[in-house]
Amino acid sequence: MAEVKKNEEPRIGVFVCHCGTNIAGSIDIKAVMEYAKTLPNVAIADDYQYMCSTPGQNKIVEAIEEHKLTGIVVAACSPRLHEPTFRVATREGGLNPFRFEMANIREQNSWVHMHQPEEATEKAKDSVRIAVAKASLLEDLIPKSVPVERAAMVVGAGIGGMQAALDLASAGIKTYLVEKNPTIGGKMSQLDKTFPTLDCSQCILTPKMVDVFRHENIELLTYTEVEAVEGYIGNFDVTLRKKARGVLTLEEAEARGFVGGGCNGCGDCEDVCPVIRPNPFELGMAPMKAIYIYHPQVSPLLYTIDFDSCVKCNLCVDICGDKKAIDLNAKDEFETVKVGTVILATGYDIFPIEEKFEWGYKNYDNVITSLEFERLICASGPTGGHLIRPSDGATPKKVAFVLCAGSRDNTGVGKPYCSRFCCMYSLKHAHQIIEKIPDAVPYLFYMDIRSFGKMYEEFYYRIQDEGAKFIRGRVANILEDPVTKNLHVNAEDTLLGRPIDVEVDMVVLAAAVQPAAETDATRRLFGVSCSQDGWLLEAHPKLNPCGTTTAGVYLAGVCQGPKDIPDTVAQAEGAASAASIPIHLGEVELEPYFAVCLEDKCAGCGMCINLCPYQALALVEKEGRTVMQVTEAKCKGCGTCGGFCPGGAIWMQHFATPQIIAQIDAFLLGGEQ
Amino acid sequence: MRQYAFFLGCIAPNRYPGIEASAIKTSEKVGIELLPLKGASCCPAPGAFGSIDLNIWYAMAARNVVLAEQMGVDITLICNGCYKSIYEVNEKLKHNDELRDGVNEVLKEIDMEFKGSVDVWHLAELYYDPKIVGLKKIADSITRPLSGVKIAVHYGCHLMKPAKERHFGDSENPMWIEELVAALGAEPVQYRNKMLCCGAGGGVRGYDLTHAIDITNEKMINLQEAGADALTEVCPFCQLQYDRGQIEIEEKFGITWGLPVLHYNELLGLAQGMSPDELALDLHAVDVEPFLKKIL
Amino acid sequence: MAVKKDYKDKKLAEKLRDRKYYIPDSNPEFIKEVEKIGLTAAHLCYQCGTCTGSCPSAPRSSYRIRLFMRKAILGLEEEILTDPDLWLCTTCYSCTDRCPRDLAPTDAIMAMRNLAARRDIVPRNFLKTTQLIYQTGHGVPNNDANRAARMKLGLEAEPETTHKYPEYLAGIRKIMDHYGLKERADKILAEEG
Amino acid sequence: MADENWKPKIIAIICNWCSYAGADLAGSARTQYPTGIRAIRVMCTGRIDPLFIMKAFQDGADGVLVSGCHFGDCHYLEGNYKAAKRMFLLKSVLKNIGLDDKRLRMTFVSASEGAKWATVMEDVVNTITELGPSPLTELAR
Repeated sequence: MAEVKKNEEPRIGVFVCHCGTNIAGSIDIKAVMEYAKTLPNVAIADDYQYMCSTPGQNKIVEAIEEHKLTGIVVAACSPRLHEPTFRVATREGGLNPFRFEMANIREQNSWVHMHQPEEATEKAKDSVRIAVAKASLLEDLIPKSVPVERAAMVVGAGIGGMQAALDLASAGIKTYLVEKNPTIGGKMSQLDKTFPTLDCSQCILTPKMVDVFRHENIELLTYTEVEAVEGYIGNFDVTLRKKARGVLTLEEAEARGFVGGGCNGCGDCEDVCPVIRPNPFELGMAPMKAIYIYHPQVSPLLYTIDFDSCVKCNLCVDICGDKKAIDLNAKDEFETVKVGTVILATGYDIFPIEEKFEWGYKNYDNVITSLEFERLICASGPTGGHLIRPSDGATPKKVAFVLCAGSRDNTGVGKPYCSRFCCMYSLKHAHQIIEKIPDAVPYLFYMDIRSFGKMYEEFYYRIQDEGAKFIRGRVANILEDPVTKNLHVNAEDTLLGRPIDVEVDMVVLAAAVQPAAETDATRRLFGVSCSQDGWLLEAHPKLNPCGTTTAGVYLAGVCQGPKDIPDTVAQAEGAASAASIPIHLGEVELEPYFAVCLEDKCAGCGMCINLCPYQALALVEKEGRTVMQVTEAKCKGCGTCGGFCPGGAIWMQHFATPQIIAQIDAFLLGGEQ
Repeated sequence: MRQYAFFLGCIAPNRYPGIEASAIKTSEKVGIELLPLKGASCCPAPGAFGSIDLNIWYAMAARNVVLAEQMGVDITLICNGCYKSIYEVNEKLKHNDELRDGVNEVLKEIDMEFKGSVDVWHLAELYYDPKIVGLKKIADSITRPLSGVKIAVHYGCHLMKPAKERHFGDSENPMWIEELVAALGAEPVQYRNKMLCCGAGGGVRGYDLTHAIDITNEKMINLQEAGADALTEVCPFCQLQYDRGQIEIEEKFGITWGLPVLHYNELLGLAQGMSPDELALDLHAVDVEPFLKKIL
Repeated sequence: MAVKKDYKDKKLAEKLRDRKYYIPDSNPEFIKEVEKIGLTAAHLCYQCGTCTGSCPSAPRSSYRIRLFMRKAILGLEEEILTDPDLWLCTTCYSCTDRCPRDLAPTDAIMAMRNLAARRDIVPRNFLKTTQLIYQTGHGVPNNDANRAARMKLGLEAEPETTHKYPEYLAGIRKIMDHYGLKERADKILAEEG
Repeated sequence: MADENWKPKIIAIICNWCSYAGADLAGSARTQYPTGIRAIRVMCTGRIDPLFIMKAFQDGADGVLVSGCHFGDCHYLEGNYKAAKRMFLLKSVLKNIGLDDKRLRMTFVSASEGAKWATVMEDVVNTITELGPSPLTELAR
């Protein structure tokens, strides 16, 4: 690397990008370039159609050599997009990559001032001037490499989390799979059949659950939540709260000296437990004891005590006998594990559709949600797969399906987005009714049937052929016949152009989905942003759909936005691949933005110590003086200490005070006054 | 005593004076004093005026609000049509500078200015609000419980909708007026399609009477199914449509319903011991006698 | 533009009239006017039919609020303003409460009525109500039978409104005259006979 | 106002993770807003030394905007709290030296709030335009 000598006069190269017409459409590129040439320290200014292309980058490489440049400025798009690209070019030209500065004249200029070319051009000149001022003061920085822990964590063990964990584990990475519920499988385990193939959800899910349970590289942590997160890519310290389960596994029993003890899932405890409460897995449609498993096929087959409802009568303890699997005095336990990367797969909840009063959910007995329908039609569900009307147990013959129930809804009660899988599962529900109940007629009230996936449109065709009735109109309201408890579904058949009142035995609301309740708390722990609707924000909507802006944290499944099982599995595999890369590399480079103590200026006051959120700073004795010292590996470069130091003794690399002041001065004092 | 400017509207004072009389007497017993709002006019009719020019509607309604602003008291009223005009225009002008400036330009010609200094309440909501009156005070005020009768409630559209511009919450299946009815000792009954419009609004009663009373008739079918002894509402215009509408239904469709229709104030008056004469119940088109027999 | 066939037979000409929608025949400004008066973003309607499904008038007439929204977006001004169904909205606001796009179809209809009124298309009963208010301050004024009943109740014969204080009528008339409403109503009613 | 052609000089110092990303999003969505503001990127609003802002005013800035993540959303846990505290104190200093404290504004714009960023831009430009040139402008010359 060509060495830039200290105190050498800065020689800056400025490159202005047209970005096709994206920038050149509203900014006078030539004017900006000519202006750049007049700025102090600028040795060369040039422009190009696409600076990010190979010829564009070559311009930088060549100019560094030819003009003996000490710093590069590219005026183009957002540094959040192409800063890494141009840093590589800067390095290839022989300069330290941190001698590069970007002027954002696209996202924050040409695109937002499309109809004000003159002002936009002036703003671009200012941006270049500001960037040149900073570039003139940039220094060589050496990124720090840190080793990456050979372990990963997946939060959430639905189909997305399970797939990601299996992929990571099969790639030889120790994987912690954390699930808040007592069992894995997520929403998919509540489904009966899956569209468009109609294979049974349990049949394809259970083998994966067993794989997860048996995989030697997966440490399954059910009934566990993330409590705290520290560290950074390669070195996350995640503290887990293992909720008091009250039931010991075989291993836990052995650890307590009860060899041969622990829960073997026999269920004797459940038989004697006197407490009866609704089973959340069956959406309250079946009873459950205080000591419980959701259903016989759960993985792991391990009982759990709900201490909110347990009356501590000890009957379970007595019947469990020598297995000594039950501990009614169990407390939450905490464990901290170290992982290199993390995948969030926290899934979704059903929107509380009772808030849409017009459809009468929870007010009318025979209005149910799609998920309730799944349980009622499922052979292992509370009715053994017999679809019945909640009001009287009769078999419904006419069933209305309300699509977009709360989706595509801008009222504030409801969700503005398309929930993406309701059309398809409602088609499947229609099929299941026709298949199971002779003479049954499903009525699907829809606005658009969005059957966009592979073999989906064909599935729509098939269900139409099977006899489902499609009514293009959103359901206005539902009224209950007070005597028969039948329901009158009011809508307009918009194709007929007439109001329609369909009397049905049962209504199924394809309720919108929303991020799982814990999503927000979890994302804050990992420093991940969310979009306005609460779904977790990917690093780039098209080119980086699995990553987040926090290095080392990735997304899988519906937590990033509604998607069906195939898409969830695909994203999970993508996230697993992305999360395994740093682990396989074994080390990652951290941006060298950390704080440096200027010891001759440091008065040792220690004001900065408490400001640091990462405990990266400490006071030490050096040559008889007390001065601050930075632990570089802990410092994340936020600059909170540097923004406060009364003596100006903290040098924030790449965002140093003289550099920022130079930018301020360049804007306000430089330029045409 | 809390004081309110009493906005009368048209139909209550000019067709069903019993509503006006009962409002004054019943409210006094629960701690509300109704002050005359001198020189008030029609609200004006939201259907007629709003359809022709919303700006005139804003200005005329604002004039009525300004009368109360000059008195320095909040307005209360007993009609949903009036509620739409007075409440909604008051809120709109308070929150939309452009509308307010436009209205004030007109009001300047008659030396008035809309300031936005008062609020507007339906008397029924004051009755329901525990901070003002509340169910307990209503129940305590009655001397003749209306026990043994089933009473259905018609809320009326302009009171509840658009829900975003009101503060009553659920406009699909509200229950608060039923609670007010239960406080009188009567049994509130639920019926099919409770929130169906009376059919009169938007100028439709005058524009196409047959159409309007066909909607009314649908309501009557549902009410009979539920076995209601009477229908109550908080809107004289709805009352007119249900009361006189039954005569029109008889004339045009040959169907006789005979369902008494009483404003909630009239019911409250009866429960507080007012006599049918004090309420001018003989002015009702549908005979109220059979209902009175059940409660007196 | 619609094909002009110029058939001599008037009846035939009407029967075979070109019914295609041609963009140049429409008024793109119409929807903007509707939005300005109705204070609602009517162009965002996605034609789901929740409004018509909620409408108490739709089941007993050819009134379709969704179609009015559609026609407004397409700028079919003429067709809308001359449609007698426009006046069948009872303004119950059920459609507004349920509209998933958070629009106010009722207010859009009111705006369309306002625009019709600008062309002097207003049903008589609407105008008559305004005339009564101009004369008495009330859309439903007092009468002798009612006066008698009022006195029996211990109320004054005239309520505390413009009826008792007719001096307030001047202000009301000034407001209505500001918009020339009385004059227009008189004119339209006279023309209709 | 001194000059018909006067345009305010406003500098924004914004954090990389939320507000800068939000501003980028406004761009992707082509949300148009006034051109009057120049932004400087820092990793976190916690980095912002009050001296930067004093320097900007000394240099003749008519307004300064500081924008970061919403509370609880800071990429570095609590840098935005620290910044908010400093800006709060700084406002009283500004008042003491006779500058209208409306000239310094702190906002919270997340990575998904492109539309909000545009509103903030408009708002700040309007506020500062209304206030007119900073009384320190002459000093800066």
